[in-house]
Amino acid sequence: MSVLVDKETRVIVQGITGHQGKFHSGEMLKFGTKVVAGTSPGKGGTEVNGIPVFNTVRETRHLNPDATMIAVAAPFVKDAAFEALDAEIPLIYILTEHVPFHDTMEILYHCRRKGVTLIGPNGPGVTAAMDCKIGIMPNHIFKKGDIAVASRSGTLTYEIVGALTRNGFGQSTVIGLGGDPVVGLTFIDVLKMFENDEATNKIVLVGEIGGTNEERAAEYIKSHVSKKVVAYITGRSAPPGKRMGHAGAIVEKGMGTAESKIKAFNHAGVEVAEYPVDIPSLIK
Amino acid sequence: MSVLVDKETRVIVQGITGHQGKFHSGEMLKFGTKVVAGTSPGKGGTEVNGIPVFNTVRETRHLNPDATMIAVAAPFVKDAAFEALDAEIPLIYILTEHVPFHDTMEILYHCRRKGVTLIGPNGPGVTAAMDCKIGIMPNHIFKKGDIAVASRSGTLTYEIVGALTRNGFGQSTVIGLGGDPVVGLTFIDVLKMFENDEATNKIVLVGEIGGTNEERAAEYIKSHVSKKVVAYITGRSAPPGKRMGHAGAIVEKGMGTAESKIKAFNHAGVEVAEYPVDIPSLIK
Amino acid sequence: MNLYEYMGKEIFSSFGIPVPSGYVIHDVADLKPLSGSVVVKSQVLIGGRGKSGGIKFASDEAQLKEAVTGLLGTKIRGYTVSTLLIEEKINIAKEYYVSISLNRTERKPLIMASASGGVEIESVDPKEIYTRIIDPLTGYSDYIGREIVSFLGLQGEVASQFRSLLSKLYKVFKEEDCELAEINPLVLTAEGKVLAADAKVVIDSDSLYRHQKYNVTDPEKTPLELEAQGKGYSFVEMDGLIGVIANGAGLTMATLDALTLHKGNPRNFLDLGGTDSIDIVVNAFELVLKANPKAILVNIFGGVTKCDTVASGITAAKAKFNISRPIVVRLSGVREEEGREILKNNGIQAYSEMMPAIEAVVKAAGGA
Amino acid sequence: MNLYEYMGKEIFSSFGIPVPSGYVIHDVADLKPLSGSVVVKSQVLIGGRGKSGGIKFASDEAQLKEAVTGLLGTKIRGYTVSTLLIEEKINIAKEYYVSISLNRTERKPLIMASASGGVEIESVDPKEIYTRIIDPLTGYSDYIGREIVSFLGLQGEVASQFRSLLSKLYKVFKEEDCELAEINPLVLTAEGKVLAADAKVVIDSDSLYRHQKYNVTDPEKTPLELEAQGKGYSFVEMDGLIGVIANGAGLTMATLDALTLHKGNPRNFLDLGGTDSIDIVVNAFELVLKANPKAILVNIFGGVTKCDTVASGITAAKAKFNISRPIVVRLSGVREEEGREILKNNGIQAYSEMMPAIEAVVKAAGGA
Repeated sequence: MSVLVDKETRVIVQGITGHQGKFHSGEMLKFGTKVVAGTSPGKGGTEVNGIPVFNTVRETRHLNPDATMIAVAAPFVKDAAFEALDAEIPLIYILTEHVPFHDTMEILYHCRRKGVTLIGPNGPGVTAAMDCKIGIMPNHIFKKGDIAVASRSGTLTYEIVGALTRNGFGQSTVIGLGGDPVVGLTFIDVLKMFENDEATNKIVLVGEIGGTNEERAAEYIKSHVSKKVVAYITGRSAPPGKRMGHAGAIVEKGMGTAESKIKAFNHAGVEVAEYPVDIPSLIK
Repeated sequence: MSVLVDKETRVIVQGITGHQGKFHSGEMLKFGTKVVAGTSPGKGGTEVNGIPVFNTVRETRHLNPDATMIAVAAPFVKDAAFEALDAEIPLIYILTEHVPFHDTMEILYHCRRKGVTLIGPNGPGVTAAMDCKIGIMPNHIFKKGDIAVASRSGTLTYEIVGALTRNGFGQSTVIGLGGDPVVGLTFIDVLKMFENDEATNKIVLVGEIGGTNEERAAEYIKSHVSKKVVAYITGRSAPPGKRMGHAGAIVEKGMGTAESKIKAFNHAGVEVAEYPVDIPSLIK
Repeated sequence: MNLYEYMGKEIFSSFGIPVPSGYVIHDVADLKPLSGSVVVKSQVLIGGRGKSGGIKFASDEAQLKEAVTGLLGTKIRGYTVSTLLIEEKINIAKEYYVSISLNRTERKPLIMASASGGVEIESVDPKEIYTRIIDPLTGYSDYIGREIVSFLGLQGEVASQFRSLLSKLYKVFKEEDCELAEINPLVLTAEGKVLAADAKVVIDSDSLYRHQKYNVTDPEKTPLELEAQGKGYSFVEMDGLIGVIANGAGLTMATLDALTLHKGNPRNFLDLGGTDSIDIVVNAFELVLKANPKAILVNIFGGVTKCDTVASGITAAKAKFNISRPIVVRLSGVREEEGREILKNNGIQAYSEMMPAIEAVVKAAGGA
Repeated sequence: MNLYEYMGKEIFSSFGIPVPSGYVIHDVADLKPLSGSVVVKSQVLIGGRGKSGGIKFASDEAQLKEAVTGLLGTKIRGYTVSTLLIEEKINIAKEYYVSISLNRTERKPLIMASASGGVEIESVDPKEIYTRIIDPLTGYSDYIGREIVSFLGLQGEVASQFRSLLSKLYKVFKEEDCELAEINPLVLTAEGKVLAADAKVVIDSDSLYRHQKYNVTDPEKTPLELEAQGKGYSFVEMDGLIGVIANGAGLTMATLDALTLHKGNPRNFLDLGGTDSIDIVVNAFELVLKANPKAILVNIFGGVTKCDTVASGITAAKAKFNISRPIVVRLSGVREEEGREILKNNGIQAYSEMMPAIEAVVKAAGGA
């Protein structure tokens, strides 16, 4: 069993007829993901990449979805998430960027009370190599193995996973947490899962400036994580007060600097790579 | 261990300086309940019945309350309940009558998501004879024993508990669910507790017209309750469409009749008493 | 509290739900000049108004005057018509049904919709009705509207109007503390407009402190019930012979049930409530006496309401109203002995058990 | 998005939060006749406005005119004053601090209050600050206000005004999608009135689609950053020599970090985003060229953004802008070979690993 998703996970795509929904549902099928349905209001009865399209999530219930990928525009994300919650889908991944954080807060705490896992918004999703991919990570970079990766960024994750794969280090689960100031999963949430996951032996965390997620993770690792953890932190050179692409990647009033995070990890005995490509040599 | 409350339960009273708060906190003390604090905005630093009064629930935290009795006026109940929720008090009993049910719905589902038990509104509370009483039941009617009682009404509960006591049948726990259309606990909720409670051997349910709580309980008893259950249903003579005192006690469009409830209990093998005083002879 | 159609429509309109244009009159002198065909609707709180002749149409001034004078002051199923709603006649293309109500079993709001509008929803095949329990914490969200328009087979502009209306109806339900917010029929006009052609709104009476604009007398209540309500008692008139005063809704109902099973039918339900006061007992007697029962049963289980207070109230009432008809009293619980003593000194013997008191009062009223 | 004080106060006022009466001018001709002492406040989005002379007082027409002409058009810490808020002078009895903000660690709103207002909250002893994380689903409720007035030692009418204001401030925070809604100082006047004497409101830029009334140019952004923002790029100007174009915020930051560690300081941050388009690449080059770097590094990990598209964009840009300065390219991932082929045909050699590309561009820019 992997973390969160596996070979049997049945996935639907909300907003499957949009640009992102169409493209990535096709890529997920190629990866081997069981994409059982898509939704798009008013387009019920059609097909996308051979996947049946329904008007509402309720109409997909007979297909027993375990997870949904929400790929609708930002103003409609909250409604789509509530629709998924109402249909009791246990895992919600939000691909969409630029979701107002007040909406995300509401979604997150409604997910919490219903025991639903929220991934994202504004992240690349989750992949259990080579069994299931929900999200937008490139298919070709993965190799099955025992390293779990969690990251706050997208492309940088691919860079690091690619480097791991090229150096012979396969992955158990790769999770992109998302680049927003409020996202569903924290590093601590995923560390818990990785620590309990039999398929995982080592852990890579990819953090960035902004917030105190990494500092908290470092504290948690000290007392709760027995597996080897290495990290990479990006944003050392970022000027304070500037948002570096991600809404969440900003140093404010001296809070959330790369130095603080690197120091915290070092205190917790977690080696921090200087360059992304150094991760394979640290993890071995 | 009894259900919900016991000798060790530390209780606070929100609205302790009001008429109800003053009187019933005194009665609870006499019963032996550990009333550790009361609250009343602007009256912090005073005392009621020797119980220290604080301005806010937060200020009572050092006393580690396990339960609160809310005795404020209906318009302020929601705020008081949210205050108790925020302070993470695991049991909230609302004494107050006439709370708008939209407020109760909100309170109830916020309690649910935080794992907090809600009793009431508009009910007499809960008593674990002779260990702890939270609420307004008369002190003198109880006797310790193995019969659990759950009821939708107040005085009628006392009538039945009194009859049990006089006939030598002691009680483990007595719970008043409350007379409103939306209350915190259903008969099914308490049946689960009673079935798992080692101190309880037999169960008395006191239902009334309105809603389908009793019918659902009857279904549940068939498959989930091994202990002996007897019942009394009031409202056989109530004219349809009329609210009989309790906001929840009304037969609407043929729904919620006493006949339907008695029939359901009989189908589940639960004997239904004709008169409240018949309960002791049925339970033996 | 049931609201009149016109009040419901005023609320709908203030939340942006489209309703036919119209106005309310209490007198034929209030009529405004006619600008097209109208419908004249009696404002009564009972169903089947149309079948009972409470709704008329008019397309000229003479017809309108005739309709208004023909309706004002008449009785519909016993209720006098004192208010009329004069509304533009709309061109109905299709009638739908929508409602949001409290579902007591789930303790959550329930939304219902059907393409079979204009008839009682109970008569519609359940398969033709969309139903969904709404999570009160997430509330209504547009996906519910999308499910409904999908269920009803609506598309395009009409579907948008429906979704917008449904979202507003939920706001009405929540913000106005409704037990029920129903539109039947919800009309699609020939011009493609979606309109609330009727409004049935029931407000939770416990919430009235925050909605003081409503003040509707329940037409189902008798004058004595209204008087009792004004004095703060839970009181229901019934058609038997035995007046009942008890404390607590459950015990009072149980008392009525026991009387009925003993063929001593009760004249009323009266719950003293949880206040310990002599006056409350005296005023309760005044109400019950107005119902003119053959005998009166007082059934008290003393707790907050103490037995001696009730006993003092009984003797005070007996003196004040010079009561000669039989009064049977049962006292149990807090200060029972003191109460019994007070009554004994005034020539009333109080039972301590309920059943003997029931039997005694039935006998005293001349029953079985 | 940071709002000007006057905008924040307009929002406050629309939610019923009392603010001093006042008006906004852009020109001395907009001045209204004086009816009492006023304060003239420069509308700039930077702190320390008072200390920098951006706030003046006036009690007659001559002083007012002098203050206005003295402020309009001047620069405060580099930012030109083009807007003034003219406000009644209030009689300050006491200054407080209140704010509601997003706490990123808890991912919930945080409310703060202090009796030490009028100074930077960071300078106040934490023991003097009330703080509470708010559950976003229950939201603000009056008990929080009661805790705050209890903490601040307020009573009676002033406490009521505070509680009412706090509840409205939470509404502002939630309904206006704020990252921060801060009142510092919150003033208690000598007359016993509670007023928001300043307003610092930061709106989540991602929510602007539902708050189209706001349109504030971030004064901290350079002209080139504003141009990039208008074109939809995440772009930050820096003071190095090497232009950077990469895809993904994380990879772009990592690229800057790697350059810095190699003593080849970056000139900018530019994230191509996740759209696969030649034009986006060409326009990115246009922006970077305006920053006039010594060399340009393109670092691509191909996924949704494909390597061959980027390669075509690079060659198109090279031709269009006639670029002669060194361009170093790293391509990896989807359609890497095709991309390398396209570049090779245009005389550019693409690396497949990041570190050699970093070294090459640092060298090309004349660095270490």
